[in-house]
Amino acid sequence: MRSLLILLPLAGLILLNLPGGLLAGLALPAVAALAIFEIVLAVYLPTAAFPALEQVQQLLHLSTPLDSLARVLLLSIGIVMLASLLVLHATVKAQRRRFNVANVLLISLMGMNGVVLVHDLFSLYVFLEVTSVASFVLIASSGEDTGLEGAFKYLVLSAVATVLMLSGVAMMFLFAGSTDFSAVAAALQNNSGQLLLKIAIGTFGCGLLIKGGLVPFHGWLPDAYQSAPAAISVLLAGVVTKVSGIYALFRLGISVVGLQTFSPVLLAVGALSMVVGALLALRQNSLKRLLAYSSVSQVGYIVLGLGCAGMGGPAGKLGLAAAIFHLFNHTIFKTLLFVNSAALEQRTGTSDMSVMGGLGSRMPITSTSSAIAALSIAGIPPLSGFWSKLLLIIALWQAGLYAYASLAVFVSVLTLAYMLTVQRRVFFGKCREDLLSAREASGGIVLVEAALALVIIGVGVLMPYVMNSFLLPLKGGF
Amino acid sequence: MNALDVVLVAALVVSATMTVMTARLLRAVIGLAITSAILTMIMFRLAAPIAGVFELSVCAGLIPAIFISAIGLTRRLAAEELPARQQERLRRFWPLPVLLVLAIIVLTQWPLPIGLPDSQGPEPVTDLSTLLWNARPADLLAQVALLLGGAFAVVMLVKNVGREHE
Amino acid sequence: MNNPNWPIFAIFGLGVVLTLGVGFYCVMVTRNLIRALIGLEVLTKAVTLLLVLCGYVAGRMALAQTLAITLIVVEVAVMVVAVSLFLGIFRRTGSIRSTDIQNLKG
Amino acid sequence: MSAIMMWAPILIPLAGGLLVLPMRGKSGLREIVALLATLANLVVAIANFNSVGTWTGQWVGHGLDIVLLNYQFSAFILAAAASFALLVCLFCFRFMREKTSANQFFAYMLISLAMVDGAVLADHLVTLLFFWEGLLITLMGMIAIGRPGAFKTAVKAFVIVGISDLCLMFGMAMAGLASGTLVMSKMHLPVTDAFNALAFVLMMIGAIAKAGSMPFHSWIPDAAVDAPLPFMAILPASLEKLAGIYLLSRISLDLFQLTPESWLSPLLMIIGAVTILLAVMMALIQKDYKKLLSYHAISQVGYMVLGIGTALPVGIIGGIFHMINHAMYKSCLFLTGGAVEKQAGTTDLAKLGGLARKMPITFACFFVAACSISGVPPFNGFFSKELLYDAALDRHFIFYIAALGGSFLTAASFLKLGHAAYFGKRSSEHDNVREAPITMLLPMLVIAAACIFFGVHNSWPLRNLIQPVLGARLEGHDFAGWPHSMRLVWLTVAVLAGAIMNHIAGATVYGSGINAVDHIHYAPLLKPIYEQAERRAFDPYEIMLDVAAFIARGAWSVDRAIDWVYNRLAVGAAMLGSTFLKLLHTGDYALYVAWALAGAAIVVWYMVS
Repeated sequence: MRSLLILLPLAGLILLNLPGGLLAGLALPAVAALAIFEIVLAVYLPTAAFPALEQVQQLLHLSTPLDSLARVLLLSIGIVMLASLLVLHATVKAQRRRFNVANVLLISLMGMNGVVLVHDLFSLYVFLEVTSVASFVLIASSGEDTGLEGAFKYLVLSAVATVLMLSGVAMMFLFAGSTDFSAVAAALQNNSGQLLLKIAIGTFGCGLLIKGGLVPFHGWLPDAYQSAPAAISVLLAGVVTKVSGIYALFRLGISVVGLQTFSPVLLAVGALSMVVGALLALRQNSLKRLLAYSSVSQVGYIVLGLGCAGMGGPAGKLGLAAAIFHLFNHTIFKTLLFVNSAALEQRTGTSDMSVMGGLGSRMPITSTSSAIAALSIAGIPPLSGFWSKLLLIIALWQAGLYAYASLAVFVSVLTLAYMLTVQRRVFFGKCREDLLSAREASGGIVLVEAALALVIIGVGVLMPYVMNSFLLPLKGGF
Repeated sequence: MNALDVVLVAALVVSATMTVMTARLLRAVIGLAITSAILTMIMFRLAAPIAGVFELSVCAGLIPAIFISAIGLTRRLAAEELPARQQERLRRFWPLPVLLVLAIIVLTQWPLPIGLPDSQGPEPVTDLSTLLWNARPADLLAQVALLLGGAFAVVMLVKNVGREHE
Repeated sequence: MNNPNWPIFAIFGLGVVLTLGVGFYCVMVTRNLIRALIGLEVLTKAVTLLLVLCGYVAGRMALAQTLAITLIVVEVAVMVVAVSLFLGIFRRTGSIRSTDIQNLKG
Repeated sequence: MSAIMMWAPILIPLAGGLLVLPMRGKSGLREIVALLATLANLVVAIANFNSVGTWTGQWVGHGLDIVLLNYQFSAFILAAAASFALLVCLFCFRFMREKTSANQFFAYMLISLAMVDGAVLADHLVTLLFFWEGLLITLMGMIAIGRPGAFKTAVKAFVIVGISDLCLMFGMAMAGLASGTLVMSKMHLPVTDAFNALAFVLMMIGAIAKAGSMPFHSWIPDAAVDAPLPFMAILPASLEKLAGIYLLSRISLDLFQLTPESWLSPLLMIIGAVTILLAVMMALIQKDYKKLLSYHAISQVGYMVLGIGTALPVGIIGGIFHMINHAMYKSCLFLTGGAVEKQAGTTDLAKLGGLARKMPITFACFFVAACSISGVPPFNGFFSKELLYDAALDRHFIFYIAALGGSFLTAASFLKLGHAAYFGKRSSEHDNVREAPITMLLPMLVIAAACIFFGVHNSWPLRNLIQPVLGARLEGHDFAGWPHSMRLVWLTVAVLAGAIMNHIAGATVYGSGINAVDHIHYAPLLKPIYEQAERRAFDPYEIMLDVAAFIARGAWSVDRAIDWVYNRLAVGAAMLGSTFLKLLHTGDYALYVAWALAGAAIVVWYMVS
């Protein structure tokens, strides 16, 4: 069944581009259908539905059972892809570009699904590359100077990341004779003191840190997020960097290397990202750039949780659960914030906050959902972000990492500060005269905003259920 | 240590250095092709003939062709810039050979305590086509997607520029 | 270091390290976008060599060749996208200098 | 006790709040729903009054459970909160009708009530924190819907209360670490060692900041001007005082064992005394009805903190008694302010005057409440203050002097307020002012009557509500009835008489009520000598008042300095860091590659070594 997640996008891609353009009109519905299929699969995950499909399963050698982490990611991919599509539908009117972007979205979808599903280091690299290539094209798809600039910077940094990762893969391959997760994990166990393997873990990890945009590997991220078209920045910030950087880091730590080997690195990098990202977000004029730095900061929290998980013990388990929970929450609220920014861009033609103001009464749903997301990201109860941060801080505290726990609390104050600045500059105050006629964004965007805001509230309120049914089962997962 | 190996490695490093340091872009691209050709020889030496053939045809043939066409499209600018930038390039690149020599000295005089694994027994599957087609199908699908992605990049970024607002 | 393949690993490993150095130096220092892409290509060469070398030393040549071929295909696709981006930048800004694509900052 | 009854005080207002949130029209349905919700809440609170029970919910594990505890103390606070919410709701029935954001106001008010109920019922630190932080949101929301520009004040309140809540969170974590449990009623930590003492101080900051004590007060006067008036009556005047002082009592009595010997006791008393004096100094010079009241809302907290800080039974009883009394008279005062604002259209004392004739019932309520807050026998404030004087004198006479001085200035400022608003010359534009409508009068009358009842018949609240809180620590005392020390009563009466004389003198000199304390406000430091000579008769008095004015100015600058620390210093440091980091991001990808490689080098070096 899972193989379909890789096969169907590719099949769709080929069908859409049949000579004559017979099915070209179905591009957007096709991507939407695949995204919904993915959400359903992530939630229900049927086992052995059809024997015929099981043979397809064999074909791609995806036999390892799917853990909760992968399911959380599949769910996130589906949700964000759907959101991005609706924004695309609302913001891009030219038929040709819409069709092209939808095709590249399919490639991106396939790449991300592959990253989540494979259990082979080299395949992981190949699918990361698929995702990245799709991202480069998508970022530049507007044809604007800034889009090209952002995409080029992303490409250079991503190529450097590729080199680092592949060097790591090659050296692990040297010892394991294979690139399969389990074989590499066994080789790492048996040759624990080897210099080359230590270097390999370091370079592979650093490659993923570049892809995930952690400080000091983050240079490309704000430029790419800021310059991407509205629908694409939703996708990039929502899942692409999380899947290609953070999820792969989780996978590397949980399934291959063992988190304890590099947990101090993760803690340091996570804390640095948290602080630097939040500080940089304080003084930005571009809403999208601010949100990008906020992503750096929040991803820092996730990596901090992962580092805490490497400390082992019950605190480590709680830290891992908190990190995964925050990963999901951040996906939702950062997607929502970027959709808000898309709504504002649709009505004001810019994402520069210095020309906005007083839009709260004119765009009630956008402003309300934005406030909910902002409060959630700042960790205000009872919204979803509060719980994941609370669990994270508790885990850090239990693990004896008092300094990191205090830092996490301190950064949440900074987060609150810059998020309130956004609310004030965009939605309150005096409205500029040329924006007096601004109205609420179009239907698709409003729908996404409302739905995601409900998810934030729902996850926050139903926290115990989410915790027990989705996150804690992970304990058995590693 | 085999003399041929030393020559091959030296040729690789020297040609790579020339590639990045040469003044004209076209020569740099040709240098890249030569580097690829040397890499192909190394691959033959390391008993990887099929990968070597790929390297030769794709990296010494296709990729330089792509670069050359790109340079052709921007030639006017490239030619204009040349004299003005030459001085600057020299200033930027002269440390590279020095650094390389230093690196060679350091790495040969103080070798890292690198250990290699013991022999791991015979390879389970030695047939290349079986490996490529049956053992790693996911990689193949990904390659298809990647090439399609490249095609869309050309369509969207090169072919369609200026026709957006039709 | 008692592995019979050690001399081969040492000499080609040195080649990999040096080529990586050349590539990284080029990417960081040059101001010409095409030359930066050439630097990335040099880096890929080094990595391809490392992959083949590791396969050779581990006695896994078939798998190593498979991986190397895949790597080459990926390389082509990435380079096509990179050159497309480069051409886009050239058309929009009329420049091939990296100093002219520093509008996003701060 | 059933789970339903346990949860009802939280869920009923919460449901009501969510229900009224979308009701935007002027149909009155919203007001009726809000009234019904508060009424139902009061009924539940009374039904729960004598029952004791706990409710534990299995939650995420790792020691994080939901634990609620309904016992004598929490039931008392719940009933009080429910009564005030009902009365303020009734008041708002007409007051908020025409306001555009009335739906939000009612919703926030009801949700605040739910959060306070939850915080009071919570017996687990994390549960407590949940409701405590929830209160922060509604606080911000309620201020933000005030007049245009109120958002800034809302943010200020949010930042100040948020920072103190962070302290609370740290304190909770430390207390949990020290005691090995997060269940409040199972903690009995001594405060002898430094770790526990620090935990106490941190949690205390959270509690007194919610109550509005200095130095966490500076948003309250701003909010008084910006927020809708009933907000002041419901949150800073009653609900937050109830919650804050409740938590302070819980911390001092249950979680930690505060003893008079500990250094924390003088610390609390000093905070209390300083708050009393500085805030009342500020109150004295205000020229706005609401702002004057708001500084008193801060000043009176000082008495409660002082009382609990004595760690003596009489002080704690006095503090809690003062808390409930203050909630009554201060909400009554704010409601009279609301009635005046609604009927006369302004709260600027310079424009008001002579309203006693036009609004006799409002004035009567004001009179009762003002007498209460000034500590005039036999109103309720008198009795709680006498208990506090008793406790303060027992510890050190300096605290007694501070408390008594506070009373003097309180009385002086209320004489000024009453004179300026209700007597003196009425401006012509207020000739048509009429008495407030019955829905606004009724709450005031009820509270005023309660002020008298709690004073005259103080044995009922003391014996039934407050003294049981202490349990065994009461050591058989009974503080009901007339104060046992007549000497202290006479001193109080003397001070009040002094305040009246001061007012008469001031009003005679300056010719109007509003300027009656100008000799304190504008006391000259270097006036021409003959002016001094003209007032020679008052000389010794003037000197004293000069000092008072000096302190008043000092209080003003301390107030601004605290403000400056919040607004400038912390923000400035962050902004500097931000600017520096921004300069590093030049937009050059080569630089970013260099960072990444440097980072990778460090990581690899770490992995290898």
